[in-house]
Amino acid sequence: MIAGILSLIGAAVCLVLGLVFPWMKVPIIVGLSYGLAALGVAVLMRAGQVSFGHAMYSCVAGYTVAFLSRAYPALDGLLLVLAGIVAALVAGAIIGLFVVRYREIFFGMLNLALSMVLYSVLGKFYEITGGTDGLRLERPPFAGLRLDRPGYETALLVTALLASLALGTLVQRYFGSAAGEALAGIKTNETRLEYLGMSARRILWNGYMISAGLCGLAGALVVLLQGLVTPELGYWVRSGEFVFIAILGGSAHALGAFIGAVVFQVIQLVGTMLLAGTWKMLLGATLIIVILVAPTGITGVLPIKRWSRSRERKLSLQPVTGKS
Amino acid sequence: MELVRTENLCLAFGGIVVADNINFSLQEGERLAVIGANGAGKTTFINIVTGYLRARSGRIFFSGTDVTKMPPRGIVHLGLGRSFQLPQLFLQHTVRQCLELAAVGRIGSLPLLKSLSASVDQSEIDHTLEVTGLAARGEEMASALGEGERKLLDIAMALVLRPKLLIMDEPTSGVASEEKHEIMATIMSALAERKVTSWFVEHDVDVVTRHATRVAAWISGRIAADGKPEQVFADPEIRRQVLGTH
Amino acid sequence: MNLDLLPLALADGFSYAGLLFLVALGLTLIFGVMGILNVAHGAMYAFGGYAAASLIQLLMSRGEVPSVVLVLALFAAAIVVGTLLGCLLEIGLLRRVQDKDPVLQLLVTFGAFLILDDVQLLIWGGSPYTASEVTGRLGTIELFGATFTAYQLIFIPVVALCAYGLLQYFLRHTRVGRQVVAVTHNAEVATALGIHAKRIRLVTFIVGAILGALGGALSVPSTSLVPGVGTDMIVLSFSVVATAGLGQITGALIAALMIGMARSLAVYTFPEFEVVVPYLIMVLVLLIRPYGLFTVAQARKI
Amino acid sequence: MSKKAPFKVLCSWAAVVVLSACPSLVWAQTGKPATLPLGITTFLTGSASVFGIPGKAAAELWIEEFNAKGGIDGVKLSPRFIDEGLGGDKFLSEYRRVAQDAGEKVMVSAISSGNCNTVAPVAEDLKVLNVMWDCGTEKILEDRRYKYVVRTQANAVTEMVSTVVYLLKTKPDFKTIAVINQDYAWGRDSWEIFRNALLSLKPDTKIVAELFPKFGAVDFSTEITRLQALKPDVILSTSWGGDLDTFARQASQRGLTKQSLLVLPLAESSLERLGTALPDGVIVGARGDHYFLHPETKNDPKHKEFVEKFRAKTGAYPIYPVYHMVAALEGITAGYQSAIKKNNGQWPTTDQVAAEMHNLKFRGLTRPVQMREDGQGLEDQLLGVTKKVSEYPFPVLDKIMIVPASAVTPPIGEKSPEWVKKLKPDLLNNDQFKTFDYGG
Repeated sequence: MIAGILSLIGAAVCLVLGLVFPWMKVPIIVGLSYGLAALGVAVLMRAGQVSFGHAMYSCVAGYTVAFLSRAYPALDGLLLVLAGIVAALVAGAIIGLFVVRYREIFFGMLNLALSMVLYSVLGKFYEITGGTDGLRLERPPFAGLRLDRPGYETALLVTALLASLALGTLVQRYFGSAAGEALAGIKTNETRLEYLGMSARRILWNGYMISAGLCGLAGALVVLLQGLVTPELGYWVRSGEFVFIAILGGSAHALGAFIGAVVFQVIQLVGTMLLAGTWKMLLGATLIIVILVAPTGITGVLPIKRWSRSRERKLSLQPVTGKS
Repeated sequence: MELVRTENLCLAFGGIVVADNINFSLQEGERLAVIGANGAGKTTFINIVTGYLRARSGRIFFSGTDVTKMPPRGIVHLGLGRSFQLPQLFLQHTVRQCLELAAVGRIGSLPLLKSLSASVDQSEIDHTLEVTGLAARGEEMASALGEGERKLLDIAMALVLRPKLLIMDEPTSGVASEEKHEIMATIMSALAERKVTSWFVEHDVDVVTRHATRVAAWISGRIAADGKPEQVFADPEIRRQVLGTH
Repeated sequence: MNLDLLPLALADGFSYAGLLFLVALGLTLIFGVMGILNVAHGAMYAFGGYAAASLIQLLMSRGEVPSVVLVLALFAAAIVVGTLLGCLLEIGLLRRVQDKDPVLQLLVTFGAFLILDDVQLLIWGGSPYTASEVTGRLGTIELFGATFTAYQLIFIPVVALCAYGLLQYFLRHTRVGRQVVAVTHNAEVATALGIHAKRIRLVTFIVGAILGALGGALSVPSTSLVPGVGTDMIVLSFSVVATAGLGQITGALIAALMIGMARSLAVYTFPEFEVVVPYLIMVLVLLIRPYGLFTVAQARKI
Repeated sequence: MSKKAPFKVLCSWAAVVVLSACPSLVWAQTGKPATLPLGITTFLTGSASVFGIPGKAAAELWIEEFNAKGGIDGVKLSPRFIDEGLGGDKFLSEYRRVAQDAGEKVMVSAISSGNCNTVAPVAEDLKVLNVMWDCGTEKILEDRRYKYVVRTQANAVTEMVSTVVYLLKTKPDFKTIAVINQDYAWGRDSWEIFRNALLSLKPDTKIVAELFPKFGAVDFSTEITRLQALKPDVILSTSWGGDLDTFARQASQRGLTKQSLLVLPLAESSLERLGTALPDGVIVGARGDHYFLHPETKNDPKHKEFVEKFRAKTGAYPIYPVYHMVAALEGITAGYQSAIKKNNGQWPTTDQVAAEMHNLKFRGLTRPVQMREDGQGLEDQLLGVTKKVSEYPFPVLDKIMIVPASAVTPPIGEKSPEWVKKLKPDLLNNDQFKTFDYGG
């Protein structure tokens, strides 16, 4: 429950900051989208799998949003977000069928390769995709309202916050659920899963869809925010940043991804102020330190892990009869 | 009735024949002990029967169904449980969570949304913990268990699936000999209580004679002798080759 | 495309493959022995290139320099960079994560890459570096009615093949080489046999790093280095290595040729696909043969 | 939390409505500020830092001197640099951080057409003056009228049409042309304009190949082999930076330059780096009339002094982004000064300055730039052919021609694609095209 309260406080803080300092809205929305994407990556990390190509689902969703909105400028922002998620889910479902047969480095690399295919194709077919400069889209109506920029951004901010809260809770519930436990089982012992009558691939496929959907949502939000989508959204370095955040936050608790995202944004802000062009140095250093010092990430070392464990149990496997 | 039947089962790795045209049958209610030197093909045969390895030729039936091309999970759902020489546990889960997973397995792979709210009969799990003597360790991480307890948890997970047949690969290996009998006793009573047919690989003659109704002795991919313990152990060839005694 | 262009396309693909192979070779060697997929390999490439360019510019500024010296300078730069960065990374970093899960090891090298990438920017800044003098010295060759630089058409492929031959000889016929192979197969056993696994890992990593740096160094005479060269090179050489199968040396050679040829054919037929080709090949191969063209997968023991 | 959610939704939507009601959070202008912050976006990382870093150096150099001389009516400029190399959302976040920081400010953004596309509508919404200082795309100002967004330099149309003019004047009798451009908006759009202009001025030209290797490609061997097989009379490349360097080098190494005439409209920015790699007779452009040996202003003290200071600071001769940066800063300060005059000595509002910027004549280091009501600057174009001389370790420009922007820029309200198709060959007989020989 403490985790829940923490996230609510966090959400409130974001909202206040965004309303008081208008320029903060953009970094906060970007940060939340990173958090959502990293949450997706963290889901797979539960199964011990790390994808270095999940930015491709942000990209799929982003371009879906752009294409739709350019075709039907009157389409509502919320619908566009939904469309983006659906596109990512569909892509995830299809690609998932193939990649769930792979593990560890091969899993990571195949995802990487697929994302690079998408990245290169989007960059190439200029007439359709606008090439590496991507596609611009006009500000769509949002939740039925025609908003000017400040209002529009606030709306996006609120949407991002609510989505993060809701999905964070859902994913946390999933972690605790039967499917989630089985997912974690893939990390430790697939043979046993098989001998318990479960299909590791199917379980991983479910997790893969979830992660794709989350990355899709993240992409859709960013694209609506900047009114522009470019292949960069799917470049492997961005996937790497998702992984970075997920590792930083740890996959012990859904909250981790968002904590990681905050740290990431702070590093970027501080970095660009101190080191100008060479801020990525800080990222690298942080990543290495985290892996050396706390490979399980922030939520892995914080007591929050224990709360969530006890919480998972209550959430998921309620006794039908008798004691727990 | 007949639980397992194999017809002309063959498999070879490279040059080495690990299953040499095996025709084998196991009846409900039997307690089969499999003996044989390491590399004789005991585990390989189990892996083939449980669908982990594909036979090069031959067919396998489990309680009447042809399972020759079935993956392990399919056969498991038909009522075949299995434990391993090296216990296959979820070391990052607690003992109880391991059993909960097994219980989920029995429900079968659920669609995602259902499994979010899938609930498990805890009383069943508590009971299994009791009969396998793990009741006290329920909230421990599986990684914290000793070798003997790991064996028991390994078997307990199989039991939660309520199998008709439980195949145990060396349930007492790596356990101090004084513990062996105690562990075997626990397991066998648990099985007896649920009327589970058992098939276990075992080296210790005492254990075998005490718990088995039938013994199959393996020599280089073949069943060299099969029958009542006293008969099999009477065979000098078996004594020499399998037990290494005269 | 009409067929008389085919030989031209193949010639291009050949020289392109040479460079690609050098880089991939280092990557696959390191993975084979240490089980680490070294993202920082891209930084080796970039540093090797920039160092070579600086060295050659330095030499040129000292008046007339014989071509041999210039060529040797390329190798010297690569060896120095490879050794320095290799030691730094292996001793300073990889040793500490040796027994961590491979993905974490990969991420550590990713972190190292991010740092090195910026260090390179701090040292050499943003404007392009080159050493085209070398190419000029080696002259050109008329082939199928087109002019090629001897450097690209002959020198690079020859170096690549030599590197391959030398490495094979090293692994098969030298003591250290055999030890490397032993460690590859089973580090524990090797250690039990009294092989100093630690040293072997270090040696391997340095050799791999030098190969990566050499790839960069040999690229400067024919191209310009700009920030970010490393980033693209990693994924490209990844696709070669993965297509071949991680740790497959001969495989990498064949995969590099495949990708090189396919790429240049694409430029003649479907230019739009030029960039996509390597990744397409990798995906297709991995879908059909999960562990790459030349790897045999083994089952898990239970 | 599921219980709390509906309540949250309520108050959040309340917030939305409130905020969309009030016009938007522009900062009330309170007289003369202590300093005037300039949000300057430039490439500090990535391949485009070949332009970005000299641009930054130029800004620092110029602002330092300008402040020393007292700034705008006592108000000193304080630059804040933003890395365009961050790309996409990260770049936008940084831009917003500076643009929406408390107090008045002017944004100088951007180099990349992509980033100009991103920031232009944002600046307009935030009512912050944004001066596009180096990006080429003409679409932004043609598609929409901006109150707060201006460009203090020429756009792609001016640049490409003048290149066509120069090509046809120096080599009127060619039959075939091939293009090899970077695969992104600039490479594609500039070719689009060039092709249409060329075909309307010389309809019988045959286009034998259109190659778009990926942006930042490190090897053009295959493309060059193909061009050697095709043997076009003219090869156009609007590439820049590492791509251009590599292509030019490999082309001359492999004798492509002997076979075909190279036309490189952006090569002024590579001349010094390429050194002797570039043979004589290659057509080179400067995206404006920027050249440290500008025939009219090379001896002008202001220009001369700046070139020397810049060399002392960076060790290189200034290239066109340097001139563009100076032009932007001169433009902004000129805009403020004339706005102050109109405002009888009072510090002007952003709106007043923005208005000034739409009708203003100012001079950077070379010929003056005339701003139009649509916010587009009219900047004359300088082209020439390379020539090796003893004074410099790299080729200089000979047979220089300066094309007046007015003759090669679509009038306000005209859309470039149509206008370019309407070009008439008699354009070439325009007597305003001044030519100069090296040393002349």
